Amino acid sequence: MSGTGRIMWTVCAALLPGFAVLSYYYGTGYLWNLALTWPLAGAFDAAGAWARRRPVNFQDGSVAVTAMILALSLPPNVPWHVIAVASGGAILLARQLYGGLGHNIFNPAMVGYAIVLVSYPAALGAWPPLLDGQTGATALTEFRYRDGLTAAEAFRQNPAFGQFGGYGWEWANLAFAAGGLLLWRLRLIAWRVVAGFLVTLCLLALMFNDGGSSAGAGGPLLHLLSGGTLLAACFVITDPVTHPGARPGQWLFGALTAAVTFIIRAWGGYPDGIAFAVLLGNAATPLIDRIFRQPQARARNENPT
Amino acid sequence: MRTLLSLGGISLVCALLLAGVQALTEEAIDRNRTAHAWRTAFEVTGETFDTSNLKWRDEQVQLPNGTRLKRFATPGYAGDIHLLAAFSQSGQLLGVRAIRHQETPGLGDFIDSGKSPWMLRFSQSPPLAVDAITGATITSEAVKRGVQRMIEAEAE
Amino acid sequence: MAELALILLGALLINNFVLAQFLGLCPFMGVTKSFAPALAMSAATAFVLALTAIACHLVHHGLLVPLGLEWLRIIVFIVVIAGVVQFTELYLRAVSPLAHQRLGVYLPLITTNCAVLGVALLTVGEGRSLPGAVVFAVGAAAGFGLVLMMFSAIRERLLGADLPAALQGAPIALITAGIMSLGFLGFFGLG
Amino acid sequence: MNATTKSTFSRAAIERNPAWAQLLGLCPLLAVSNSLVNATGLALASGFVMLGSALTISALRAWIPQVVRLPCFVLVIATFTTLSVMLLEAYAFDLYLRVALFVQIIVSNCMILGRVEAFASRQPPLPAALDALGTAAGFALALLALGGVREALGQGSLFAGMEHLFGPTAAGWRIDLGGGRPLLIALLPPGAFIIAGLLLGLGNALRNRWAANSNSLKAETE
Repeated sequence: MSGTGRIMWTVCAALLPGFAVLSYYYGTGYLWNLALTWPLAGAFDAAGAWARRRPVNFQDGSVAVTAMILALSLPPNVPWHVIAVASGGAILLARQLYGGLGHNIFNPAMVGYAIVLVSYPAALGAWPPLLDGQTGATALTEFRYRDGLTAAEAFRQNPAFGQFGGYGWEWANLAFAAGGLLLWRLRLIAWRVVAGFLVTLCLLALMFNDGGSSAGAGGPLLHLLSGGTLLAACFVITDPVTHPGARPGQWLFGALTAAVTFIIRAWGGYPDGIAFAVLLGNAATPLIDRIFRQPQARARNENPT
Repeated sequence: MRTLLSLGGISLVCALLLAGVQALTEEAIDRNRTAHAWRTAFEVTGETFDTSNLKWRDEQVQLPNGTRLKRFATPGYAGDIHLLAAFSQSGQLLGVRAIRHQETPGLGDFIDSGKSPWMLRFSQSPPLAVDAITGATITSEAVKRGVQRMIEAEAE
Repeated sequence: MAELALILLGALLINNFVLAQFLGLCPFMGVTKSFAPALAMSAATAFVLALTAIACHLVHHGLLVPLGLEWLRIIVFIVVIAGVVQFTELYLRAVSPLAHQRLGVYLPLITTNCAVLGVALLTVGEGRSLPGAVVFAVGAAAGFGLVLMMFSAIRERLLGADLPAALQGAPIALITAGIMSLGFLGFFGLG
Repeated sequence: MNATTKSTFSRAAIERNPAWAQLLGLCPLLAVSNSLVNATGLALASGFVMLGSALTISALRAWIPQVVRLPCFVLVIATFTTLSVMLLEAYAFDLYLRVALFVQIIVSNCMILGRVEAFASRQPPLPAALDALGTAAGFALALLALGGVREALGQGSLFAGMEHLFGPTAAGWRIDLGGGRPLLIALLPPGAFIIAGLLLGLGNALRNRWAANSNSLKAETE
């Protein structure tokens, strides 16, 4: 098995704890997502490679990573046409059109996710309730619109918030963090990207935390442990082709992505801005590389670390 | 000299052309602009009326036939949703429309009366009894609460 | 102050001129094949944008409105823009021949850059104050430059990619611009 | 129609298609192509400005001094742009509201200035008019292709809202494509860029294949 293949399948394995936790809370919904994204993404990839007259390569595992991240980003049990559009956008548009593995400018999973997020906002906002009597919305959405309650009151009144970042979501995010730690121990991800992202997100949440008033944007723990924060931090922005190569560039990239995420979460029109933030960070990466004099050859490197 | 003359000549031709068409279309354009500014008001009251003597004061305006128009902003999911409501002389709510908003594209569309009949329900039932739109609970609740507050303010 | 900050952010990010409002696409596609011209074009456009926004604002409120000639705005603004471009060129030549050499080719192109006319028309149409107009123009120019530089760096990188033959050049550039624009869509509803 | 007039028209409309072959006028093309009615409105307005300016400049070409020709061209184009703005605002106000900014910036559409400078200022009115019509038709073709795809994908319909342009009888022109799951992104800015890029790529692929076929045919016959 090639170097890339070993890395990618390790990444898939590192996603499993998070997958298990989310399935514990939501039942088979995520399994359904995965059962559709995986074959669809594989089929799209094969079709794209065939049309470009390039060899089809399933062993390298990169399509599997994209399919898994996509399945975990979408709400559980999402309708099949949403999954089809998301997989098509991810694999055909963001991956095959750009020349396949290693040449993509944008993270494929996030391109697919952002396309369905703006195309089918209702389906993407429909989360099944975790607890009896709760509406189906994520903690970030609930918190954003708590109608005049202070942060402390909102947490006391609504058990969906859990302890810090959303009932169930706290554990899912911690499980993703565990997977990220594993990848870090194996030296498969650039830790500066993750650190830049998490530190900036915390700092911004602290700076704009007004003690939890009714208009505040929420404290660091809420932002770290809710929504897709740690999934994105450990598995999405660490995609080595789409983040800068030089060390200062990696810090800057992480900080930039976190800043956009926080701006959209605190003041924007979408509940979680991570997908958009990642796309903007990816778009800035070649410029950041230019500024920090990273050699152009990196994109063609076989071993993505 | 010749350069200046021809430049002047061309300018003159253009100016004459423009002035002519301007004179021809001025009236129609004026009429369209006024009608546009009052379009929502005409829609919500179901009639067109002479707008030349009307002035908004404290976000309210009284029409010649006694109907009162009220503007009100309610915090939606993304920024304020600006509403326009019409009340009859006896304080009865005649109808509500959204003037402008920044709700998520696709998700918040239903508050535009041109795209969905949802806003029309407020003239038939009490605002808090109107069903929320699935998937866009926040926007619907914001509008419902906004209408409720306008009715409460009207009752005082 | 907060209002001005909002205008700046709005022009820079939320309604980014190139990616959300579709203005200035000719230079966006035309001069971004490599980084250096993109940088030069950004600088030249930013300078002209700020000057024309002020000039058009003054002409509109000082001349056209009192005379009741608002319907002549398109002609008057395009003349003002051509004048500002000409003035910039003369000034640059006198003050810094080096800068003139670098930016000279791009200056005439700015006259037909619809972003410049767009800024003037939008400022006047939304009835901004003079400080508001200046801040709006600065935000638009910064947003234009930022996007131009990001885009040219991406296009340089795409040269090394194994692209399908039919997509090389303009098609993949448009698709890339689309995905960037998708990212900017996240700012929708801010403020 | 004789051969030269036909070739003047078709060369301007197809071979030198302003939008596809030369990437001119992209701003209004992408901005106003979210539905067929908007696309038609802008195509008509651009065609009006293109034709009016070309005819005027061609008729006045003997009196336009070489040194000030560009300011003169811009003046004429700006005049016709203002005229089209006035006419739209007076007689198609709903459409005007949706495309206002982009009708006003027709004046800085380099497609028009370019054709006027390269062709109309050197030719008598008849060929100038044909070239202008061809250019306008080519631009309209691009606008309608993009507008049709975006409306079909994003709204699941074709020809919706034509009554804003052609009066109440046109309300019945609407075709519903069904499906019921419109892809909203096609109507938003990212969709405009991506679909334009894909259509352009498709055009390139077809042209490449056609060129390859005719080459191999030639090789076989030789």
